[in-house]
Amino acid sequence: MPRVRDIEDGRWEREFPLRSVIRDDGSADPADVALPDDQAVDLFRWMVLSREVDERMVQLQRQGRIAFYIGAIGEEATVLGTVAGMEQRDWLFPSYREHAGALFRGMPLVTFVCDLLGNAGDRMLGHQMPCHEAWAAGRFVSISAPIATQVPQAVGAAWAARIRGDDMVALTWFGEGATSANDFHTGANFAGVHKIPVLMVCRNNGWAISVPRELQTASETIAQKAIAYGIHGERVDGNDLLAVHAATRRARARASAGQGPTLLECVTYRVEGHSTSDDPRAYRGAEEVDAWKARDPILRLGRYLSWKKLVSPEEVEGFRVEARERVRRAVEEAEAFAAKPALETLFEGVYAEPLWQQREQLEELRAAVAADPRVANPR
Amino acid sequence: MPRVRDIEDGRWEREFPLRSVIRDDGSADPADVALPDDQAVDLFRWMVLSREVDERMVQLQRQGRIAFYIGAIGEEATVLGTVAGMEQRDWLFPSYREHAGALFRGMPLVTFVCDLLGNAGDRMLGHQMPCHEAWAAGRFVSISAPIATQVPQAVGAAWAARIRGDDMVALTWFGEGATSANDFHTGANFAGVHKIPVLMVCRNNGWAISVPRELQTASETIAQKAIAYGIHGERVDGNDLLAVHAATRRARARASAGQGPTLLECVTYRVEGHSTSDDPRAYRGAEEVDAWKARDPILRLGRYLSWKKLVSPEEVEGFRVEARERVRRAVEEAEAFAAKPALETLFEGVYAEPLWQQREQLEELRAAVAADPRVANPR
Amino acid sequence: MPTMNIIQAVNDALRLEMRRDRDVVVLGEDVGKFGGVFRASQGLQEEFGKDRVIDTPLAESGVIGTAIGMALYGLKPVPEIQFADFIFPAMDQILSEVAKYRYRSGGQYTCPMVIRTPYGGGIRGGHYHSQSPEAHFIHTAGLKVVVPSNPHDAKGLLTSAIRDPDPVLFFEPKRVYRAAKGEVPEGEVLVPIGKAKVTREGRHVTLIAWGAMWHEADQAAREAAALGIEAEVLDLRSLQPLDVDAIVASVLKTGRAVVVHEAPRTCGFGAEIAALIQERCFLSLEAPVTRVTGFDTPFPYTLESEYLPRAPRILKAIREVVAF
Amino acid sequence: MPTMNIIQAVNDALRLEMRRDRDVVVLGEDVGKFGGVFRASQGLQEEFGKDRVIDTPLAESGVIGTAIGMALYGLKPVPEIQFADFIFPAMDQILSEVAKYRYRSGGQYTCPMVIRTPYGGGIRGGHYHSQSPEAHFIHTAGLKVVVPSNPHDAKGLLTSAIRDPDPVLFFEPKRVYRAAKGEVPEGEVLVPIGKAKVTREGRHVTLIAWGAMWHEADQAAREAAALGIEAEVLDLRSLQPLDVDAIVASVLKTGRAVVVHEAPRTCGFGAEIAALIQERCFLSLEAPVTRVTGFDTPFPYTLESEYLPRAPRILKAIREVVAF
Ligand SMILES: Cc1ncc(C[n+]2csc(CCOP(=O)(O)OP(=O)(O)O)c2C)c(N)n1
Ligand SMILES: Cc1ncc(C[n+]2csc(CCOP(=O)(O)OP(=O)(O)O)c2C)c(N)n1
Ligand SMILES: [Mg+2]
Ligand SMILES: [Mg+2]
Repeated sequence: MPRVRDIEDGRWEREFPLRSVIRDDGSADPADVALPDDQAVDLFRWMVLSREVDERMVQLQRQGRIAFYIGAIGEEATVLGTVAGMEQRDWLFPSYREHAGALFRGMPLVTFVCDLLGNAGDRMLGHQMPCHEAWAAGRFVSISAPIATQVPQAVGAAWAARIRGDDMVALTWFGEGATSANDFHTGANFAGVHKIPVLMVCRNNGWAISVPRELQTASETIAQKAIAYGIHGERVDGNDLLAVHAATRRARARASAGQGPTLLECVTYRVEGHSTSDDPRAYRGAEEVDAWKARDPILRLGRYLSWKKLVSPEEVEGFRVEARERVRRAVEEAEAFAAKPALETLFEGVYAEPLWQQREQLEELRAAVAADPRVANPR
Repeated sequence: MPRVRDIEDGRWEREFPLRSVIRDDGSADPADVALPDDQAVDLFRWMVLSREVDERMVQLQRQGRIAFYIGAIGEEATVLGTVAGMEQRDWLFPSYREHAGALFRGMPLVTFVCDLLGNAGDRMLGHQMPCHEAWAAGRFVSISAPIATQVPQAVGAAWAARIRGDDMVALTWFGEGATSANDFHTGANFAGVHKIPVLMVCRNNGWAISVPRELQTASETIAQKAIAYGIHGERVDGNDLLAVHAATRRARARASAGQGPTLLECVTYRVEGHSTSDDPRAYRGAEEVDAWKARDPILRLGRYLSWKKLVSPEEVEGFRVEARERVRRAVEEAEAFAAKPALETLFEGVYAEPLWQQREQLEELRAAVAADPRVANPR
Repeated sequence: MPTMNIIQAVNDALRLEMRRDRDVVVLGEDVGKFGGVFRASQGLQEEFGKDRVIDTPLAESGVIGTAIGMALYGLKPVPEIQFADFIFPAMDQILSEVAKYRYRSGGQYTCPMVIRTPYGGGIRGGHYHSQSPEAHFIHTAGLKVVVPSNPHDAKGLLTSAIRDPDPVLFFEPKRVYRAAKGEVPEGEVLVPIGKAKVTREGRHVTLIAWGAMWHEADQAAREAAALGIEAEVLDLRSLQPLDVDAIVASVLKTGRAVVVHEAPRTCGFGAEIAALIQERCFLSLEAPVTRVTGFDTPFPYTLESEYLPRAPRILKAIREVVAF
Repeated sequence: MPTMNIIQAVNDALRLEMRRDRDVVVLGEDVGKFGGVFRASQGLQEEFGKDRVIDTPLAESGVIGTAIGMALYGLKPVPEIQFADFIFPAMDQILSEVAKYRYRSGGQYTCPMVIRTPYGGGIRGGHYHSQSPEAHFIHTAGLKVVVPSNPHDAKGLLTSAIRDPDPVLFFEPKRVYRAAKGEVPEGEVLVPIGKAKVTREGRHVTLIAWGAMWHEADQAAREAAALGIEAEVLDLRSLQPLDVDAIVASVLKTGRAVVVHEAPRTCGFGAEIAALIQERCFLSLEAPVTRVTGFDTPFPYTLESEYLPRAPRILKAIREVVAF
């Protein structure tokens, strides 16, 4: 795994060792394995689905059927290992790659695709760009673009739960780039002072668009940033689902027991471009990417499952086919909705009830559309 | 010295030991002493002056002759030890208690008092509230009220100097409360990534208005926050001028040699209220204050000077009398200026040249004053 | 009926709402043990405990950021920003998050809260303790903006704001925090958000003001009366939603309007009001809508009397508008 | 003369100014090796090195905060904010610091810089990649605000901005980043800040626009011409300082004005322009100044064509104003 330039001879890497469970050959020390076999298989299927979704959506974007996509290829173990390690009642504060978390929490795939299309079936009423979904029924909080804003929000939600006496631990995901942002700092600091039951998961995927991790921070690990806030920090192999899941369980238990927040660094890699708008060849070489592709988290868990004889290669292929079919059907169903939500949705949800401006402006817009249909058509 | 609640059995206090030089009885290990005797005496006189200024200005405020004052009583060793440890060409980015730094860098005392009065002699043209001075001739940068904004600015100035090839190390002061602010975080992080020659001095004086240090951050020391940024951190007894000065010299040398920034925590205490607007009895007890008064930095250096037989009690008294007289004269001279700067100064310095708005509005104001003199008089 | 000043009225409203609704929590810098630097939350931590009256670390973005999470979860946070001038570190959380949660989630999430903050000049605070940043928030769809001018409205509007389903910026006029005294009923007081108040009737010109400047407008109106000019005075109270009907009704009657605010003129809320009036009362206007405002400079220190749009400048504008 | 699009023109201006003045440095997220997500700084790091074209960590407050320090020391920083929507984390550094340094230090310190940022909608970016936050900065004394609509002005205004003694917010219309092409002289091009351009003469109504919306106004003017309405079109180019004389001269001639902008209507810059026009052209106005703007909602995703004040809506307003 590429190392960052050390500032103190790897001291902090030793203090925050990179924990993993699955060895390269797929074997694991049974003492390290806490995840029941059926769950391991289940999460493998989720990872396969996540990958299928991401790949297909990028295709749709290339075909001009959706405008934008940002996914988690290569980071599936980090996303699914963490979400699966939490309780259903726990709230999730995503950044923008954790769509698998929304699906895991019950967002229908077709609803997700409608969001990407921003069409009449979009739960977000076409208000947000693709990949900024919310799914309240699954306590998957609304995705925002401004980096790291969700971190203090997760702290606040967990705080509220504690005030109410609820055993709820909030989880928030963010990238290593986000640790440079203001809100990572305040979130972690507030959580530390008040021992808030929150799990701060850093997907350290090596890059923030074109900015490599060593231009993001001089700290040798992300986990050591916990020291600044008097909170617990840990570093885990983010491509090892068993390791991520175990670390999440530990952190959740700590939080729930009143021992405060954890900063969990999951070391992983953004295998693709930042998003469909990006071309990573402009700033990084193929060797690095290839090295990481060999460490693919799905292959990794797959090797474990076959080492444990839990799935056969045919079954794996079956999962893939099944996932592909689910995605195909979801796209088909989603594309059957009208391309646009109704005109009045433009003004819905600004306030609980529209103010006079919104009402007047809707009338103004209706009149404009009536006068000239080009108002509703992009050039 | 009151300890904060430890989170890991004092581990970080041991990693970042509180360095001091002057023992309680005034003695010091000669091996620890780097400051020449004449400079020690000189800095003692500066500390006495600083104290006299602060005490007198608080009096003036109570008498209604100035509207507001915020000083550094009890924190003189931190302010003067650091500024004296820098080179004259180094830039200073103050918070709002380091007036002694401005004076040390050559701001005339009368100019300082004019600033407090906001009168016709005010170098800031009456634009800023008291204690927000700037003194460019001494590279003492303009004081701002919003907390911690100066931190990334100091980093930027030091960066600029390095780009130009100048051996300039920027120093910035801030309180421990400021370490919670966004700009502390970004400043330290940028400095770390780019190894900027900057010295970040935290005056950890235990309180941020009414908020005690343990409600500010759960980190056991402030110095350990350096770990989050991969930079050097150090902790020093902020009431021990020799210790502060030595730490500053070390940090400056590191920075100047390209070894990057230092976060220097000076452990001290805000003996008085936050400012003349504050009444600390509402939130803290007298015992704590008394304990710290016994650790007064001026007494401390005084004991050292007398242990070393550098000054007699009479000389100390002489310094005080002399300082008092300087302050008295400065106030007298300052109060001789007209109470208000000219009307047009209201519009000066918004832009390099006034835009049409400022010109029109000045005319509008002149007309209004002409029409009704009450325009220029508060009720 | 007890007599209160604005701080007492705010304190009273907070206390009553906290008693009424366990979900109401107060957070901010120095608000707990100390009771706030202006003492608006005095005694609340004693009564409601540290869980509900929270001293936070020094970071406005954290105050608002955590308040959002609390609100999402179902609490009703009332964060305090110590001075309105210090709201800018929280700007991203307010403009990008608080204002947009309901919209961007298609109504699935919402984070109603009341951001209380003292604003305005006249206390010798210089430009970091005197600003009036309301225009930034009025320009941001999704936020409501409320400014009381007196203790009764402070209590009634704050109570309404706490019960409002939308996020509210609640600007408190610190210049008259203690000076504006008045009778305030004990127990529940509700003043609806979105309704201006005609505090003085007149037929020659409409004065539009809010907060501390309402007092100046009122003073100017009294002085104008002595000159035979009958000014109608509107205390807007709520800037967003704006009571445009009240403004239009008055201007249709008087044909003239003077808007007063402390913030710099350019792109201040006075511009919006002027734009609205000329859009809606065009044929009834007898003179341009005139703005008496802070100047286009940072808020000064020494010359703040000159800077503030006080009664003498308002009176001058009234006379010019009437003579137009 | 070479033909360029706006990105190329910006790149050209940066390159020439960096060659001319060693103190000019560029910093921001992704601006270095990658050359910026819109590629406006492409090739600059190769030519000028990592010391002068700096990839920063992900923190806008740090980008602006360190740029301030550089400017204080004497460099001329040109920080980039990747999208104008992400300027809010830097709001405190911009409004409290950049805007006030000269004033608060009595002219001892100043931090001129050019904050470049792509703004505006029409690229399917939703509300975090489409906003037009200019009003916040126009409302803040101490800042200049410039918005080019075409490659020539982009080069000429950016060059002027870099040489300006005051801090400048330089908003680039990303919707026409590549679509707006035109001839741009090689070598130095200077367009003065503070001067609007009459891009089309007319006598029935004045259209006031800037940036991407200038193209819509121009289109509407062409369509109006076909209906016999002669619209005069002003490309403001500089919003602060505003060329109020050019606006007044045109409106005194036409008696009618339509202002177009993408930002939400309430408290947008259109309000200020309307207020100024009615203050200065009161007796010449034949109809209310009319605003065709974004609506008072967050910027939407799917219905952005409906939201944006494009030519058809402008044309409708022109017809209504002329028929008033
Ligand atoms: C405040 C803000 N600034 C800039 C951006 C543009 N931006 C989007 S993602 C990104 C990089 C994020 O990197 P990281 O946090 O490591 O997350 P990753 O994309 O690698 O998952 C940037 C700069 C933004 N969304 N918000
Ligand atoms: C952004 C911001 N928020 C709040 C304040 C109000 N305020 C002024 S000083 C202060 C406490 C600062 O404490 P600390 O950083 O420890 O410095 P000290 O006063 O102890 O030297 C606060 C909250 C401010 N000036 N700026
Ligand atoms: Mg990353
Ligand atoms: Mg302190």
